[in-house]
Amino acid sequence: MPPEEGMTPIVRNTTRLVSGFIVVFGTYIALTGHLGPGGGFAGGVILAAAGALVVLSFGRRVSSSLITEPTCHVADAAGAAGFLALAMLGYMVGGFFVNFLPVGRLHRLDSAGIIPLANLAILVKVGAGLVGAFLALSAFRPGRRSVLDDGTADGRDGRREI
Amino acid sequence: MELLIVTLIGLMLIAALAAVEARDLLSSVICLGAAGFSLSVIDLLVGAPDLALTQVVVEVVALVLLIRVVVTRRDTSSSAPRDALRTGAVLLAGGVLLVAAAFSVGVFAAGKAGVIPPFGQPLLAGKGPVAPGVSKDYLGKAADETGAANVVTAVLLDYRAYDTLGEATVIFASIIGTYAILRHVGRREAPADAPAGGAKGG
Amino acid sequence: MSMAIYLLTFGLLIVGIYAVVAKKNVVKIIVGVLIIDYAVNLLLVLVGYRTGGQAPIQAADETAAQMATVAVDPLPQAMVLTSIVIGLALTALMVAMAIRLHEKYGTFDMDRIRQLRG
Amino acid sequence: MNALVPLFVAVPLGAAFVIVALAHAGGLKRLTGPLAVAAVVYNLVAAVIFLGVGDLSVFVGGWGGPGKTLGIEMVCDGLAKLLLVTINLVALVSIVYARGYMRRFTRVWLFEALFLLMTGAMNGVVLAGDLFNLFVFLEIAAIASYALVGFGCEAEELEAAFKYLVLGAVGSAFILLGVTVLYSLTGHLNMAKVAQLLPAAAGPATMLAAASLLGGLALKAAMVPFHAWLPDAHPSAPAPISAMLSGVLIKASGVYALARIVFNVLGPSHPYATILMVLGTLSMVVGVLLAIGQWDFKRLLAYHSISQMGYVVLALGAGAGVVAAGGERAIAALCIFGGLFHLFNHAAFKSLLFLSSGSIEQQAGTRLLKEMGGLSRRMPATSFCCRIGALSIAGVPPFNGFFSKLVIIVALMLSGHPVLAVVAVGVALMTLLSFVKVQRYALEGAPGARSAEATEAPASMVVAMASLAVVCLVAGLAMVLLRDHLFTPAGDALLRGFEGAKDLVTGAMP
Repeated sequence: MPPEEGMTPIVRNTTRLVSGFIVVFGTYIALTGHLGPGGGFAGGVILAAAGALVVLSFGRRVSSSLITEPTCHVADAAGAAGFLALAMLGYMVGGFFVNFLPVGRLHRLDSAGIIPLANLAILVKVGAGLVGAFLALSAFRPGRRSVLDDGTADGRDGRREI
Repeated sequence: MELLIVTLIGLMLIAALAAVEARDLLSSVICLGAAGFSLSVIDLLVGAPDLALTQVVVEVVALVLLIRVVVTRRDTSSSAPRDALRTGAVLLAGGVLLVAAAFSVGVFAAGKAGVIPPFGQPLLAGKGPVAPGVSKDYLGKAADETGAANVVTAVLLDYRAYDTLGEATVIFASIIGTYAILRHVGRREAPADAPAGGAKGG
Repeated sequence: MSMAIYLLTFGLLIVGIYAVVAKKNVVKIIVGVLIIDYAVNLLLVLVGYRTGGQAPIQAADETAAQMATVAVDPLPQAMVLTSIVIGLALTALMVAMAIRLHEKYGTFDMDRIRQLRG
Repeated sequence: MNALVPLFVAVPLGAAFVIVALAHAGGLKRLTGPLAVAAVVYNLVAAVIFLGVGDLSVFVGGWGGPGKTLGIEMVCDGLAKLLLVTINLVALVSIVYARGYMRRFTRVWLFEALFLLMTGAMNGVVLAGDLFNLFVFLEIAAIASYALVGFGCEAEELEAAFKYLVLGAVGSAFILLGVTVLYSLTGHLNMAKVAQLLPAAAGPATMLAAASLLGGLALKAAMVPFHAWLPDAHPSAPAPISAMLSGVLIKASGVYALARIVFNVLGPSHPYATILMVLGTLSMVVGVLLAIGQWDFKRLLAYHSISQMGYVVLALGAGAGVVAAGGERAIAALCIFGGLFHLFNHAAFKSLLFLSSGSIEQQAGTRLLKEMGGLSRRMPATSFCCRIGALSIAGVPPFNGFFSKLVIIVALMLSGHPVLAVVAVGVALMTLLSFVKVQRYALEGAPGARSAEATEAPASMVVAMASLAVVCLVAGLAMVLLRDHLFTPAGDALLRGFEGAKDLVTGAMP
């Protein structure tokens, strides 16, 4: 089934219902990484799974109005740069990656200083990055004929012209 | 408990063998998925819920990617190994590795120094010839020093956050690399006659 | 029994190496690389386990000292998390290359994919 | 100064992130190239300034200090500084060269981002004082290089990249296996701590760890018999990347890491010294024998990389052997000086040769020596630089390759390996022979089928090649000066072995 078209209405409606929950779940997993199992990476992959679900079930034509590759690139880079910026902000109080926020009280969402912020940055980075990679992979269409087809596959004379 | 883990690793081994030897690529990928999900169950059993969660979601995404590769593409290769020589060489090397591993885990000299501590008794438990390592400090101090209840997260994003920067960069590099690999046209046939410095392709 | 756990893990590693070296299908080679990844990750998480150990997450009614006597080693877990990410990164790149190779050569067979000189 | 050490990694990585964002920001797209150059210039300047500073040790995040090694340590000692200068010098030259060379490629910003990720990761590798951190940065550099090898997206390049990726991934897995075993034995990841605790845990598991680490790193360094990927991968990459891969990547993630692990973590004992010497000799001989029959210029250069890295590893192994036997420190120091000097020189002349091969490939449209010919008239500047590189690698005085090979051969004699010294001389002669062929077919003679209409390469490429040619000449003439200020501190860092490993952790030992 070509991904441009998307899938049946049943799949689409289910996706409509669950994709929001998946996004919320991914964000929750990331933001509570310092309290229990989870973290930015797992959350980001869950977000990416939601993205993949939308792309697969609605097809590229519809999903491209929601999310495009350039958006993913920029969000990906912004997440990574945000994480690095958190590390650089440590210079304010002593050095690279020094936790510059108060550690707070255990088991509270606002505890653990930069850890929740770092998880958030990684969530954005991994989620956007993987959705972007998935879009690129699913958008890929063979462009030219394969080497085997035009008979130049074997022998050294088939070297490409440079 | 140990029996359960042995069974699960055995299952992984069987799934891995099936994945390697399957005739059909789709079955191969699905068997790989079975191995990956078994791994996440093992993670859960040995007290690593973070890993179990991450392994499951990564497995799902990796399977989606791999299935998309194999499901629409015609495959014409036979399932026979490349040649007997390679197979023989790898089996020999594998045998050597297994013997080395047997020595290393102390099959021939149980309880002596210089072998990997027995399963369930890491240095952390304080029974080996060497003092418990750095993890004792992580467990004892993480709550006070970092404020994170989850010590794995404390290690990952505070004590060893620099590694995590590396980890984020790895995934960044691979995604950028994926874009680069998937460009239809790598280089133009004729040299572009754009002025120096301004020739950035779209 | 405890040695069998480690040896089976090494067995898994060998299965992966076998797939990478002796198989000629691009997808099988990818599968092999991922199996090697699993094996090393598994070994790493196993060496951190302590009998009867619990997850290194401090419960609300527990002090750090109490947890330190029962929890499993958190450091290998942090390492495995990084390693899983690296595995996913490799998978994405390998999948992209496999797609391109199939486009260029029309097959997943490494033997038929033309050998470079040398 | 301590605070500035992490910037060697942070600046290039940050620049790479910004480049990807800028590429989608309309008119700002033009800034990606200058930004990449600026980041590398910063690194090179900082690396040179750091040469004047003593050894530094930083615990990232402040999680270290007397008695505790909770965090990741970055160690900036003599060896790290030598590698930093080498990496960033070659990186600067390559990125300047790429300004001209990459014009024909599409989406150059992807190239620039990956290039910076690779450079920053190599800086991270040489600064790592922590085993797992070393592994992570090895992986970043490797993943960026896998993508860069396939950057041209042609069939052959993709196949070479895939092969490189698979073998590289297996090598990495073995490195991680070795790290795992060392961790299970010592409970630490800090290199100095592991080195300190390892003698008490000596046994079969240590051997397994050592074998996995040495095997994995030898694969990254393309030592024979782990070299299968290199002759495909290095020529397939765009020329500036070939220069980076052969010039510095196999050194930073292969030879450097091997030396660091053997000397500073495992300790230079006889088995490891022997393994290094066997790998080195095999690579030296097999590499040059395979190179002699090559007619593809870039592939010929790639085989010579294997051979020349063999010299480096052989010299380092001989040094380790002298230390293990309790021999004279001066002889060990000479062996290591020879190895490190050759490492630096190889970075200069092999990058130069790859860059000139790239400019010939671009201008004349061929990589086959037989189709070239008469290029010294058509492309005088490129040919001149290419000739200097060839004279350096062939070991002709007064260029740098002559001096480093001489030091290695003398050191081999003094350390009691006259046979290996003779082999090294023989390999040097075969190298010379092989490059006489290059001169004869590519630069001299009648214009070949492809070279008749070639014109000189763009200015940025010529400037890049000329600056490396100057380095080749100056490094040879200023050997004594460089030895005192660059190589002796680097050799000392290795020779301290684990006796002095506690110096690495400033005051952290009980």
